[in-house]
Amino acid sequence: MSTDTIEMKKTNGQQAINEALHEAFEADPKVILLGEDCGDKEGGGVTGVCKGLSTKFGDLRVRSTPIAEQSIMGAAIGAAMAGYKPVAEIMLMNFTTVCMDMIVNHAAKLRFMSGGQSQVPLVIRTLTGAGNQTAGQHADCYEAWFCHTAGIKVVFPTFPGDAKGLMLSAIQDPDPVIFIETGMTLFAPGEMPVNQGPIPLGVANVVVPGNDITIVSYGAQMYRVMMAMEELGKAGISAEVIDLRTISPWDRETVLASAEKTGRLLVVHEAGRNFGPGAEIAATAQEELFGKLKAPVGRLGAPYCAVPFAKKLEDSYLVQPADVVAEAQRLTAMG
Amino acid sequence: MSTDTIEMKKTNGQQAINEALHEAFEADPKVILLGEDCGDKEGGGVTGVCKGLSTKFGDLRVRSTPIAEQSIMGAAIGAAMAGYKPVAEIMLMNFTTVCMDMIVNHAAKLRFMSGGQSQVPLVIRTLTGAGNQTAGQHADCYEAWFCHTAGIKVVFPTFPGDAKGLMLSAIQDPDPVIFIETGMTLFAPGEMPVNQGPIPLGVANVVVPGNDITIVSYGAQMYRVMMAMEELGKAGISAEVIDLRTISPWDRETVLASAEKTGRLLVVHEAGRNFGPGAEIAATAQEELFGKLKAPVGRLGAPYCAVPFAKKLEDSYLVQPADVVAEAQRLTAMG
Amino acid sequence: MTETTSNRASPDAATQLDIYRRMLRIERNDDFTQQQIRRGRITAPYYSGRGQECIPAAISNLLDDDDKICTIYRGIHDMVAKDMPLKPLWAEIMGKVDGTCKGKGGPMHLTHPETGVMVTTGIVGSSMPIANGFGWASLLDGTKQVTIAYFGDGASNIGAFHESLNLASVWKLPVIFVCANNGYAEHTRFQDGTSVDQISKRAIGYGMPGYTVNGNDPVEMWQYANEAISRARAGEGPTLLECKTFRFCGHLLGDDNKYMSPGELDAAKADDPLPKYRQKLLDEGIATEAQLEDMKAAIEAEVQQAIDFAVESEFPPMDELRRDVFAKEISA
Amino acid sequence: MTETTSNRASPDAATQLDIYRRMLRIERNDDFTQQQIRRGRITAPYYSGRGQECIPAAISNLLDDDDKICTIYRGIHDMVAKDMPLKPLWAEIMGKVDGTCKGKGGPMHLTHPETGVMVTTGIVGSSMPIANGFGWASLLDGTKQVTIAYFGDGASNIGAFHESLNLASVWKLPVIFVCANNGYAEHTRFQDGTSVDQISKRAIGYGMPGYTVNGNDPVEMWQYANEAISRARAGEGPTLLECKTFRFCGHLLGDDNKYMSPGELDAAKADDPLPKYRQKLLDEGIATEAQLEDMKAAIEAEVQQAIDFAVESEFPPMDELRRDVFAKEISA
Ligand SMILES: Cc1ncc(C[n+]2csc(CCOP(=O)(O)OP(=O)(O)O)c2C)c(N)n1
Ligand SMILES: Cc1ncc(C[n+]2csc(CCOP(=O)(O)OP(=O)(O)O)c2C)c(N)n1
Ligand SMILES: [Mg+2]
Ligand SMILES: [Mg+2]
Repeated sequence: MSTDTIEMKKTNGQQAINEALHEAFEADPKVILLGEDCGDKEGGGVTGVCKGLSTKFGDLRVRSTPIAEQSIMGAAIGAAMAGYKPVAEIMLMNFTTVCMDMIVNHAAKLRFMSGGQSQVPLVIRTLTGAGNQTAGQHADCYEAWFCHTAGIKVVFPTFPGDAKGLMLSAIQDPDPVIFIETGMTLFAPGEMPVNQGPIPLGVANVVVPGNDITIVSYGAQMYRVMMAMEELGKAGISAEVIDLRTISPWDRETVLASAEKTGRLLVVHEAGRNFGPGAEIAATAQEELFGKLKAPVGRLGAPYCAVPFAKKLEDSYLVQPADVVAEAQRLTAMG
Repeated sequence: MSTDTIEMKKTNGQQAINEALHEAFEADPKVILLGEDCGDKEGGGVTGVCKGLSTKFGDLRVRSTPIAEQSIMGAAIGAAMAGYKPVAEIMLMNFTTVCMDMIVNHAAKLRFMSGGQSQVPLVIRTLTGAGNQTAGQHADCYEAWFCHTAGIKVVFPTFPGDAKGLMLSAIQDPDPVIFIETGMTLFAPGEMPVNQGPIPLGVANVVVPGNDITIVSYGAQMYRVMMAMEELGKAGISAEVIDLRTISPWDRETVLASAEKTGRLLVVHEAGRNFGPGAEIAATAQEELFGKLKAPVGRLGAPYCAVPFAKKLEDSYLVQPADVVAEAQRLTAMG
Repeated sequence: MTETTSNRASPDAATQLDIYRRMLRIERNDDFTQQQIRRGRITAPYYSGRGQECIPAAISNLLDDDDKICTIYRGIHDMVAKDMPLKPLWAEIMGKVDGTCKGKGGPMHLTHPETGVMVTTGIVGSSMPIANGFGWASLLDGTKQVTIAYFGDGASNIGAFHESLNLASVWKLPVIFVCANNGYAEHTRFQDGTSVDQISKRAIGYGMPGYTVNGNDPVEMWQYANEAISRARAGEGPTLLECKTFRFCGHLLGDDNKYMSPGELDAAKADDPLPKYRQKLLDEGIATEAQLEDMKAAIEAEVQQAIDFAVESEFPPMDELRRDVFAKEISA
Repeated sequence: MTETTSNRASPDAATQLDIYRRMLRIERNDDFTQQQIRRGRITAPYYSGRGQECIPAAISNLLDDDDKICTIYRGIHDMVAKDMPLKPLWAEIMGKVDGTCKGKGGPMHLTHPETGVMVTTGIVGSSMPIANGFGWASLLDGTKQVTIAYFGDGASNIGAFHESLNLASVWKLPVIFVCANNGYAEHTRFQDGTSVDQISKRAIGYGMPGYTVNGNDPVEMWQYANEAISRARAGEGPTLLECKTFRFCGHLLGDDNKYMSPGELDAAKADDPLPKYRQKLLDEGIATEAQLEDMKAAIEAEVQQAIDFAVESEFPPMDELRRDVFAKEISA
């Protein structure tokens, strides 16, 4: 499929997700939404992703809530079990910590514990990411927690078209999905097909083809990987870049096939390196490609500390393009 | 140090931890304790680990609480910052989900966010583990969540002496520690030195020396590994068994040295395999021992589902001794 | 409740008898459960609702199949009162494939949407936030369905209680919050964990009606439940009912009850609402001895059939671990 | 509060002047902060406490250095009122190594134990559970220290509020729960998220005194705070104070205020408590114009020195990422 046949338009993640929500609401009266400040009277959500929905679809389908995340998640779970398809906003990922019971012990498990009688077709939208000096309690990437929790899918889109397509799929998915947004992925300018449709969950995207090393990333970090491409090229490294898009279940086939082809694999995420998502990918790759890799699987992620406030510390906390280049060089030098 | 010179006594984990608490309370007036039903009037805790403490040290130092885990953790955090050394019980690990904010955004981060002004010398005791048909919300092993969270140590002892020694260290540690108990590790009969003293956090224990494969495990799962030893011996496999004891920070030196020696590594835990603690160990080993291992690092853990109720399903959910034998055989057959 | 209840509608004879039937069904089912536990046929922990029968019996009389309940580990009495069929219930608590959850949920997670048993949770407080979701769905659907959130006195101290009552009130949801105040949370006495003498007073903080009701008096229970359910159906929003009662078998079956005062349990048992209510029905000529004995025999037969059914049922196959994680079976 | 306050002690002239000094210190510091933001020297989000000065000013007059506060993202006014030194405060909000948190915490996590600023949290509701821990420590220590938990009206709807007030009451902790009800939670109006007209009514559900106070009236604020703090010091347990006020700069500096009614903000600003109180002090002869101008000059000099100090201060070195994770520096 070549992109020149597809009509594209300029947009960003915020507009793309907003468009997905409008289309989903239009197409399916069972789609509902709730979260703090999500109604238009309150501005349509802290990032404006919900703009226009309450005006168009009414205050009963689109509800602003008190600051009470357990009650937000509970209302979403109950409504989902009653046949609705709620999109629940937990304003920031750090605030999932006040409603983990609802997410983990209930949303993720009710289908299994009920032997399939209950279903919880629910999307949890949440925002995170460092880079705006919001410090230690507003910027953590805790997707690994949810990947480790059986029964919930984890989606973390990078580019606007993917954000729209994955949101459309997440809403129609019969199971709970946590859908992670960042300032970068919402507001970085981009483009997408005018008629962007659903994109299946669990399928990665080869963003840049290459031969020497496979670099897997997602979300805001993906932008910082892309910023490394020029330097990598200058260093004579042809990197195949894969956007994971869905972190759990992740697309083992695409990642492993690429790593087998290039012989090297580097996983880069904003989440902490220790016990992070990259560990699962590395552990899987060393198992499935034992003896076939030219270098160990590399992992780049945040250091083991809280997100620091001071701008320079925050910059150093994040995996920067230069770190990606250095690690790719180290790995390609290894044989 | 040979064990025959040490006077041993019969005990179990429950008594060992109870002894540690009594000694800590005796030695240090700053040690305090709280949790649901922890006072003697209420039975000294659901597993009896706190027995005798409130009677001996008073109701102000040892407090039963309402069912309100955020308030339990908050009270512990504040008291810790005020110079006390609280031991807070969150009855079951699944209930950490109602107080993750306090644990993750506060206990684990306050030292860092305050630039070292605040310290939170806190022990969170919690219980978990499958095997008693308590089903989907009472038996999860979520230690990986806490390992991924910067600023909190994760201790998961197996044998009584370690339970006592690690509890003594955890209480005196200047940082928050989550200390995980299971029915098996509390009530399986065992023995320990009469004068068991503190055991440093972060140090693994080689329980059985061996040559063909390194098996790393901890907690209740360790018992199921030990039950595999006879079969392994019959199969001609000499396994070196390492009890991790502290899962974060984990003892990389001991594990990697052993794996380098045996050439093979198998990590076994009750926690889910996907994005589980074993992934970090495998990812680290493939990196540090690249080209030196005779087989990929093996990982055994729970399947990707909630803990099932029916006894036979629950048995099959758990990693059984036979699974350990089969995986060790597969790996040793590999070269 | 101190205030007179005379201005509230009273249950007629048929209603009173129906409440008794539900109470008896709970009590007989509980008794048989305890027998099967002694025989080793049930190996899971059991949180008996014995002593608390009146509460769900009176409420369930007022509910239709499509009204919903969200209940807790101590909730089998709520389900039995709601006329959940006993065969899949028993098969479930024995961990069999014909169980309502195919043996995967067990007694703490019994679910039976056809009779409105939507969620059974083992996490204190968690029945309430989810009940609100069903309430929201009723508003969206435009039906008059109500949802009951059952929980204990101890649960009234946890955050989920607060968030749920606040949201239900702000959104005027058709949800009734039913607190079975049995005086204890595990081994902790009510007043040692709760800062208010009557949980119903907390309703003031949510701008909703709240009542403390004698949960062992079927007539009073029915009167207040009727008012609350009528309000909810009329779109007037939620109510908090604190129902005073006692659990006869302690927190968990096998409980040593050492945390109770001497004589406390005996006094409660001496005041057992079931025989008292039976006598009242006889005294008032609402039922005859023979009628009640027939009722009992029928219930016992139903329970016994359910047990036989459950014993016969198979254990679930191993690939159930891969099913119902997601809608689509996951690969091995 | 509707009830007469005449039976409560009143602040004397020195006290009234001290409250004014604290209010002015807050207001001047806020004004300078906004200037520095416009100059691009502070790049972090800023949650101004402008308009809410009276509350912490009156309370802090009654506190000693070793009394403690736990506050929130909108909390700099609470710290400035508590006489936290401005140099480390400014260095922190500029992310400098001489900041009280070495630049690692920033404005949302300012901490200064010497003046009792124990915790600043960005998670709604979380100041309260932790405040209880300091209260417990006071009981263990046998001191008369009190702890103030500051929070907003929106926070009164989250679970942590409920759990904290309940525990504080059951344990009779010397903690005062101070809710700054500024009418909004982010962009959501008080009544759209809160089920009760007065948050103070929730105190009934915790068996503790609760009052709704005019948080823009320094004298009334002081009277109720004095009563609450005295009760706490006397071992009589916690109090809930709901203090009605308004935030002049919206939720976050730069807020478009579109969610407010037209004129709402202007009306609040026209009723600015600071100039009103200033006039009162002059009218009642408590202070002279010259005195107040001197006070202002001194405060401005202090703030300017703090800014200069902060600007001069270095950025923290990279190895700070490895420090303070644990007591022992972690290896690279
Ligand atoms: C969040 C949470 N904390 C603790 C527990 C452990 N627990 C189970 S039941 C119970 C007591 C609940 O008491 P109450 O609400 O009065 O209900 P009752 O058991 O008396 O019916 C506790 C503490 C739990 N299940 N969930
Ligand atoms: C648990 C949690 N949920 C949501 C937020 C996002 N948030 C930050 S401030 C705020 C509004 C709080 O309102 P209020 O308590 O009235 O305090 P105010 O900001 O008015 O001072 C919200 C929703 C948060 N920080 N924490
Ligand atoms: Mg109870
Ligand atoms: Mg507010």
